[in-house]
Amino acid sequence: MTATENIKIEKPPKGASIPAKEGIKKAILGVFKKALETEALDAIMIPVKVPETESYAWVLLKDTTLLENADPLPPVMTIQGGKVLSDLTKHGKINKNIAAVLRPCETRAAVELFKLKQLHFENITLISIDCPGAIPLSEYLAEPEKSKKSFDNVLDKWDGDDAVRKVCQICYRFSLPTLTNAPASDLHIGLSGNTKDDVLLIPVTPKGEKILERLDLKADSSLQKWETKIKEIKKIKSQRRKKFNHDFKANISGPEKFTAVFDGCINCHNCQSVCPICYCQQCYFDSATTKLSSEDYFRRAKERGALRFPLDTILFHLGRMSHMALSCVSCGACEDACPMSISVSQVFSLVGEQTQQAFNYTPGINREESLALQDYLEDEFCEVETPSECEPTNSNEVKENV
Amino acid sequence: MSKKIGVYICECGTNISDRIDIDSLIEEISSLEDVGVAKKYGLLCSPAGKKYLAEDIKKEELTHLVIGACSPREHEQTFMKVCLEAGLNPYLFQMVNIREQCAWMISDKEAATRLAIKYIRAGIKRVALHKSLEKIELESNPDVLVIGGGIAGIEASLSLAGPERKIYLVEKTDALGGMTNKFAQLLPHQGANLSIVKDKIEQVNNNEHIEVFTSTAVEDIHGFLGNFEISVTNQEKDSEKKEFKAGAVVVAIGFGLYDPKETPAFGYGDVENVINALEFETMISSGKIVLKNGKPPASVALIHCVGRKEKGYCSKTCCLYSIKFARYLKDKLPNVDVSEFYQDLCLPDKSDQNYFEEAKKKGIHFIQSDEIEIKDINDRIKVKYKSAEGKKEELSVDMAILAPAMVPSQDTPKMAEMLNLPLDETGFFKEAHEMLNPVATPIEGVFVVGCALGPKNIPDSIVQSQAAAGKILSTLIPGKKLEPEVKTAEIREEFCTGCQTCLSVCFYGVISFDEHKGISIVNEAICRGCGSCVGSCPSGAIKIKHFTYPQLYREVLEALR
Amino acid sequence: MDKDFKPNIVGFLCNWCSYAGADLAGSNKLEIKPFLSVVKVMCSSRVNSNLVLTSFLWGADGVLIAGCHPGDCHYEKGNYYARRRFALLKKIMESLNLEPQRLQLSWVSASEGKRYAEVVNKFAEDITKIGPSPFRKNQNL
Amino acid sequence: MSDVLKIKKPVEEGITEFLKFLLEKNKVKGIFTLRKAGKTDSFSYSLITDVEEIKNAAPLTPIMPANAGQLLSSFTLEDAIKEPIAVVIRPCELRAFVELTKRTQANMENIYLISSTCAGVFPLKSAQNGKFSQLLPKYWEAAKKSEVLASLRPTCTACEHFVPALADITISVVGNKNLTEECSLHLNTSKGEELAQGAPGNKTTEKLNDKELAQLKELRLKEREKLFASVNDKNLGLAGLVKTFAPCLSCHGCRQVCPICFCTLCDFDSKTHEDTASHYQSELNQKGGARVPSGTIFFHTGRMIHMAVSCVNCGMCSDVCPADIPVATLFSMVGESLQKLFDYLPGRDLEEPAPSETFIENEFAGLGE
Amino acid sequence: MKKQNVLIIGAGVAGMEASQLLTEAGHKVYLVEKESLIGGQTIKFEEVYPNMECSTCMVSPKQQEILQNENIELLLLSEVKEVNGTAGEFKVKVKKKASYVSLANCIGCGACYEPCPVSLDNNFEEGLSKMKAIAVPCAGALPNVPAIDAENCLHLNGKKKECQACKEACMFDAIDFSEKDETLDLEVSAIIVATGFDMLDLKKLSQYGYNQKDNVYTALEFERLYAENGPTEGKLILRDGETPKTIGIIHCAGREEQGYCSAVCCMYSTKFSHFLKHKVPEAKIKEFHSDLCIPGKSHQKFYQEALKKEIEFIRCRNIQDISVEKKNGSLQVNYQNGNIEKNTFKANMIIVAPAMLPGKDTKNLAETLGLSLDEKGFFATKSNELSPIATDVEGIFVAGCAEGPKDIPDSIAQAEAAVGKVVNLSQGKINE
Amino acid sequence: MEKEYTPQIIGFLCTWCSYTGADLAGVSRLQIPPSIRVIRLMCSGRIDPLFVTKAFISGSDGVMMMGCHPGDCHYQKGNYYTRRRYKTINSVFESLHLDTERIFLSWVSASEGVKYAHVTKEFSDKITGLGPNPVKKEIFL
Repeated sequence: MTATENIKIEKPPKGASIPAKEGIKKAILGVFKKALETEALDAIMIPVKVPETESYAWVLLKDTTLLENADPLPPVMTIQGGKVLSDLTKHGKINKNIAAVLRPCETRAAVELFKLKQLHFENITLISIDCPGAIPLSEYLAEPEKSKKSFDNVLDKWDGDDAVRKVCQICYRFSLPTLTNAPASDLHIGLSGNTKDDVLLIPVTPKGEKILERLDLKADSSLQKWETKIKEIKKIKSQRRKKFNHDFKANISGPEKFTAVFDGCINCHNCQSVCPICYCQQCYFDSATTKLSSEDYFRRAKERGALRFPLDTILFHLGRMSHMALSCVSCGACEDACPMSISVSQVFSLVGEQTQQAFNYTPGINREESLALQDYLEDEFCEVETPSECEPTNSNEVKENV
Repeated sequence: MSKKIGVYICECGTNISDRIDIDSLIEEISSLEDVGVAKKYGLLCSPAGKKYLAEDIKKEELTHLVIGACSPREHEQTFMKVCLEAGLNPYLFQMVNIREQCAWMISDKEAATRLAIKYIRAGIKRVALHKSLEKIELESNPDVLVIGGGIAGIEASLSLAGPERKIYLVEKTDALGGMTNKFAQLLPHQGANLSIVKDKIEQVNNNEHIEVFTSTAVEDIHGFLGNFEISVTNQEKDSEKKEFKAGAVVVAIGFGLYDPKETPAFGYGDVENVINALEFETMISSGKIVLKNGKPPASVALIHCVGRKEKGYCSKTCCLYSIKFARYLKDKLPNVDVSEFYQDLCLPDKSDQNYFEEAKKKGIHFIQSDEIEIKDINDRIKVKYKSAEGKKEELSVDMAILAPAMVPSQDTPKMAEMLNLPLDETGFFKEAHEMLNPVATPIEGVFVVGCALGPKNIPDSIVQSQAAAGKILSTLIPGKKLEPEVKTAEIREEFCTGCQTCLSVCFYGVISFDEHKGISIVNEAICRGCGSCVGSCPSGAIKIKHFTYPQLYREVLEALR
Repeated sequence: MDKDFKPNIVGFLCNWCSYAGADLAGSNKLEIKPFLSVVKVMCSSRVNSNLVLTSFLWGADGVLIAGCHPGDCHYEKGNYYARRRFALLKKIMESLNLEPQRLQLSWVSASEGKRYAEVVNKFAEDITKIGPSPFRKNQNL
Repeated sequence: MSDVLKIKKPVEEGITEFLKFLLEKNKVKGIFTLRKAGKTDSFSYSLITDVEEIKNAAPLTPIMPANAGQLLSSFTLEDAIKEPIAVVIRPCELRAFVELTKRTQANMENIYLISSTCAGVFPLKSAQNGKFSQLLPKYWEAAKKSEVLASLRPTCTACEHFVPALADITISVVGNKNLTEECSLHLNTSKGEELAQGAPGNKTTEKLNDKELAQLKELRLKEREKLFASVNDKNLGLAGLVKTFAPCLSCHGCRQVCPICFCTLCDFDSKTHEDTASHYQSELNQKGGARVPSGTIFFHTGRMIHMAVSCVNCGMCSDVCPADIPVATLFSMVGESLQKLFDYLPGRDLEEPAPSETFIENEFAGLGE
Repeated sequence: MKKQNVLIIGAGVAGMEASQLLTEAGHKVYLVEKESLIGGQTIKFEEVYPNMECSTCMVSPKQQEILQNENIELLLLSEVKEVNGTAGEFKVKVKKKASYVSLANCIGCGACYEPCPVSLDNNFEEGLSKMKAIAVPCAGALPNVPAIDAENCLHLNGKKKECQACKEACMFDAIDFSEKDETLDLEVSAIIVATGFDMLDLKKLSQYGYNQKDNVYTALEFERLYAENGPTEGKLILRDGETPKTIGIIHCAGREEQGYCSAVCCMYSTKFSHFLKHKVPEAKIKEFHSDLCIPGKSHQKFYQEALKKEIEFIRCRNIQDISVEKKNGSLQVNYQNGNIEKNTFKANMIIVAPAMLPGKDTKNLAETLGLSLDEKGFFATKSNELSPIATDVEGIFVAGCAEGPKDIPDSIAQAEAAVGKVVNLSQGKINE
Repeated sequence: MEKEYTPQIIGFLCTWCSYTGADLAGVSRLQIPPSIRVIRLMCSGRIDPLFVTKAFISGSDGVMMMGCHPGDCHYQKGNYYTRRRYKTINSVFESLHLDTERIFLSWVSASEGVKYAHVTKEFSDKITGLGPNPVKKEIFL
């Protein structure tokens, strides 16, 4: 899994504008259809609605009739797309020219998985799309029609409506190319900020440019209006995030409150199994390694007067956090999958953000950057040993455009 | 099989018994599961103590042993030997440090006893989880691959070759000798001169135990200490490929020279009669010291430290060979005016100073300056410089000889990648340990010597080659098997996800990635057992023998009792 | 502050520097508080969140990791990784106010017997002041 | 006929008092039971060792945060517990515990088994909106009357094995008209009697209320038919299964909480069943499209083959499914037919070998000839 | 392969490296050391340049290995007195002074130090602290076994025959006053001389005003002053009780007189500055040097980092012109910089880096071994050979600073090179 | 139904009886349907029900399990388990309304070359009659 053939493009100067008379999704699907027909792409990986159901499944398709049920931006996130791409390419690279259509958080997960050698990028064009968030899975499953309506509404307004999941409401990384000068995706679909009459296809890497070329699309439309709008939304969401961090932290921090968050946890580990970053074959916390003798557990109960079962719930959550927080992309998959409605993605997102800041690392925005725990600098973190005696260091250069 | 753990507490004279209530300790722990024997003894490390212990292990048919005494750094080895004598696998033993950690550091006897009990309990619980480990023996090939036919490579080959050890000496050019081929004379260390080098080349060519490959490039090296597989191709004979095996590799690929053009201020390439040191050596060899116009120079400037600022290090040899040049000039052209422009005179060898003093006596000028610029003014070389007093001055000369910095050979990055060797920030190879292990590398069995490690003179290069030879001769002995570290890391295949984090954190190149299986592989033969890989693996797919999670957890649990 | 509080502190010491430093402290008969139990590891880089969190959640009042000073690692660069792993864990504890002061990293060299005693005593003192770990009595782990 | 200990208190209070007695009198060193944990409506199993903590015990609260059989397995996997404890668990949990013990994944030594005639539990979701307590009066009312409450876990409404087998003590709940006044503990074994020795309350001798139990069983069987009918033809067959499992996230939560799925590393989570890119490409070539990740239906059918014969219908799997797939119903259905086929009821007998571990030489005669 | 015995003289880093390697090669080693501990000068350093690695951490595993190595017979307090024979069959007489403490019985508990009534200058600590007539010279010394200073022991020198304080305190019966000096006869096939270096006595250079009273320190004194296991346990307390605030570090003391550069002083002086700046960030430090001799790929960076820390390096016109005087109770460095201006610098601490000299016994040893010395007094090595390992006597090799000033890695390389020569010799293979 | 259709059938055969039987059929020049791909196993007891399910889900039109007759197992009792496993698969498929007819168990001894030819032909004909396995067209598996 060698580094990508991407060459850095400083900043996408312009994009191709696609008319969207019949709605933006139709317009995007139209482009994909053409791409398949002209063999600009051999196949596309995209969410497709399973016939006669309201469910979306990820499908790698080349049959254009399947595109009829496809949705580049479904109202819910089923399986995290980064994880799906890893499932597709983990054991060998694809030798067809395919595209994967992912939300920004899914794209970033894909990049993290790439760094973790769980994914091949060869022959894959990553297409990211501006994302207004997703409806909580349980709400969608309970009332699909209503949810679809509220999602359409969200797509109109773009300001992180209450209808979407909590982490989506406070997500300010909803549009990739504005985050960084380094490429995460190859082609980005700009939605927010445009009139409903058109969609922007913004090439980010030569691969992305090549697709446009093959489709005879000229990247000649200005991005200004779109960028302005992105900035606006980003500002609103960042402020909301700030407030959230403040309020939420007060609610969950401290040993008592933190453990209380997980009072309802039943150790189903759904959060871990749907997490795109939790790539381990078997989670350490599901292994026999931490298992103790009954005597030890008994002793632990005696020391406390009572001991909750299932065992080691907090160890699992804290431990998982310590394993993946630096790469957490705040996609919210964990919370969607939690049968006990624990605000797990919010907790992880908060901790993720703060640890990532400490390492000055934003997961998934740069394929070339090394993983924080696979690297070190000789001079860094001197404050961890002598907090008073030195200036805190940041290990990396600032990489994210703020 | 049921366990029978023997616990022995050493009184250490009164060192432990004075400060720890050993009797109550023994009482407390003797009822623990699997504890068969719990006893105290006056001084276990004494000959009598060891004998007693060995006999007791046998008599009691102990399956595991715990000793509460001093630091394992003191006597772990001692008691491991006792275990061996008594027929008990020495890894089924745990040494518990109750002297340094408890008796000597805690004056409250009760508190010290309490802590000692914790430690002993932890030792008992831990030892129950110990697995017997066996030393493994690996066949090894005593032959050595030497890469680079310069003086370092030649010396390494000569020092190593013998009836039981074949040397493969691979040189990329068509002749042995390396840079020395370009030298007209050597610095007069201990009366040495170039004929020594010629002799050595002769010896190499006549040595039946050395196979010399010239015009040959190393294509691939795989394997580890004692078992490297090498393939080389001859660049001339239609890329003829050869494969052979060796037990160690000595990299002696030498150095390159800084291109003075990179610093335009030296005028190299622009100003006529500004030449570099190698070019001057050629002149000496030809015996004709002349300017472009065919006349001998009346005045010469020798410029030290060309590229030092840019490269960030002193090349050590330039001062001395510049002095050599100056002396040569004075000898050949008695009336010539010679000035040496230096930043700092670097004369670290004990005979250097004399050599320098003699030059001064011959009337050579030495000018200290940190700023030098060479210009062509009216077909004369003008050396503009800032003097030690801080004044701007200039000197016109007929000829200027630049002493460029020594830089890593251009083959260094490729070689580094092939052998998985790290480079340091100057671009030279990095030593296994800069202080204690100066010619070894993190990859066991691979050595780097001479200027491939950094700038140095010929004697130092030769010492390094001999040092590498010393290490190889004493570790890779024909017919002797290698005994690698026992407490190594081990991949639990079914749990490995192939993220290769462990690869990036291992300094010794022990872990490789099996593309086919999609998992990491530990080469236990060269693992040193630090456990960094274990610390880095989120799924616990690596374990480190003798320091497994369950064993450490046991200690933690008992610490919290 | 509970006068009778005797903290349980787990000290992960690297074999080459810190354990040797501890030995030196011992042979110099320096007094240390009897609250720390040493767990020897070959290198501080062996210590990761699994070990530390487990210690905390099983009731440790404090966890001390001690290794060679940066640059001095017996295995060349283990402690650099140890430092990063520690920084991450510390940050997580900070983010959640999980009493990060209960976790400490110290560099103790083989010659720093005195420093070892100081570090241990200071840490023991700090932990005694902070009081028992809330996880000690938490029934809902 | 068995000895019965009657404690003159509402059944929940009564059993709690009994547990307190056990701990106080050192009859056991710990009580494993449901306990209120933290926030309102949060219940979890706990091993209680301190008498003071008994006040938070909620042994009969109709909720099942995890199958206790699985929890007891994690407790006793390494070795048997050394000091006696009493556990209060539901019949399906007890059956799971027995199944796990048979497979050496748990150890029953030193454990006193207390169970109840079970009126079922509510889905976990009902305890998340803060209105859980409002459900309880209706629950006890229905229990008293041997009625089936529609809001229970679907598998509970259809459960016919609500009378515990192998329990040392059975708490009479279903159809017990007096449960608001008294707590009847049926001492089924000598161990049960030993426990009750000296306990507060009156000892009598009586049978479990067969009539009421039979009534409930009948109702439940009807519900069972209805439930199985709810996964109708539309959900079955290849096309039906595709629709049923369309929303599956492959989180494998159903497997994780399943007490019977005890494997350390599930085969379906191992590399064995991870597909290669070339597999997807050939799917793409053949079908024009391929679901990624593949193997959803394979996983579920495969898991059924692995464990449905031991399925105790506890319903945990459905409850944790984030995609609301009726996994438990399907497993019950498949499990029932498999269990009939092998004449096996999981957990009814500790000595009975699991069907996969044994065979009868002359069974299924003619097959394959 | 024949197993042959090798004599190694000096148990510093070079001697230890050679011993360890030779045993791996299957040889038995007699390691002769004149002191009662091993490790040489290196163990006196708190840190080594350029990576500022803790020296004890670095060397103590080696020391442990030496002590636990069954094929190394360590002869402490010993000197080679006589050598006869030729390569392959040297006959050596070694005089081993009595230590009066049994290495086998003593466990290093230190109970005997306290009761000893004698207090002496601790030479290991450059006289910066006192030690008893029975003691190890510093914490962490290896082997961790004391020796009795017979000259000063009241019992042994007869001043107070009845004093047996140490013996009474020892519970291991490790002290044996009846022990006698002994002479051992060894047969060895090869000899490696690794006797290291000494430092020029600063008292011989009057311009530095060194008198062991004022705050003028030799480099070695400073090494011990800041060592964690040193006399002040790493606390920077000057002789007058002050902490250093203005420090002058003077290079090349005695260079002119000796006629050579000692190769390591520039670097270790810079190390001192780094250290001082780390401990006393507000300290003002000036280094007075002539030419900076900092060869080695990583050394210049070390120097440049010092510059970044605002450590001032002053190139002096002539190092011999530098003098130190005491004016109005404070120290002052007089020097001339490049501008030939006379300057002064008031300092409350002065560190002087004296030239490295051949070990004190070099001359005697050379005579014993039949070796010649070079004009600087170091062991001379074979002429007309490019590497300075072999001597004119076949079978005798030199390694480390016995051959001339050098740093640790170069010493180790020489030791390893010497090992190679010995192994080859033992196999009948003679290079050249 | 398309005439061209040739089913794909996978047969899992134990090596001692059925595979030898199949060989015998070959040696005897008996006609074996070309649709059958044989996978040889040491014992029919090795036939993991998941092999069968996987083959089915992956688009095999029919799956055959073949082993020694009950009582004849080379490993004493492997095929008794095979029989139970077959019944298990069958029962699960039946409950789920999956096509049980596509899964087939037969005992074929080493001497039953004729039986082998017969049962394979019969099964192959049956599968041809059933038509292609619908999973072949299903992408949402």
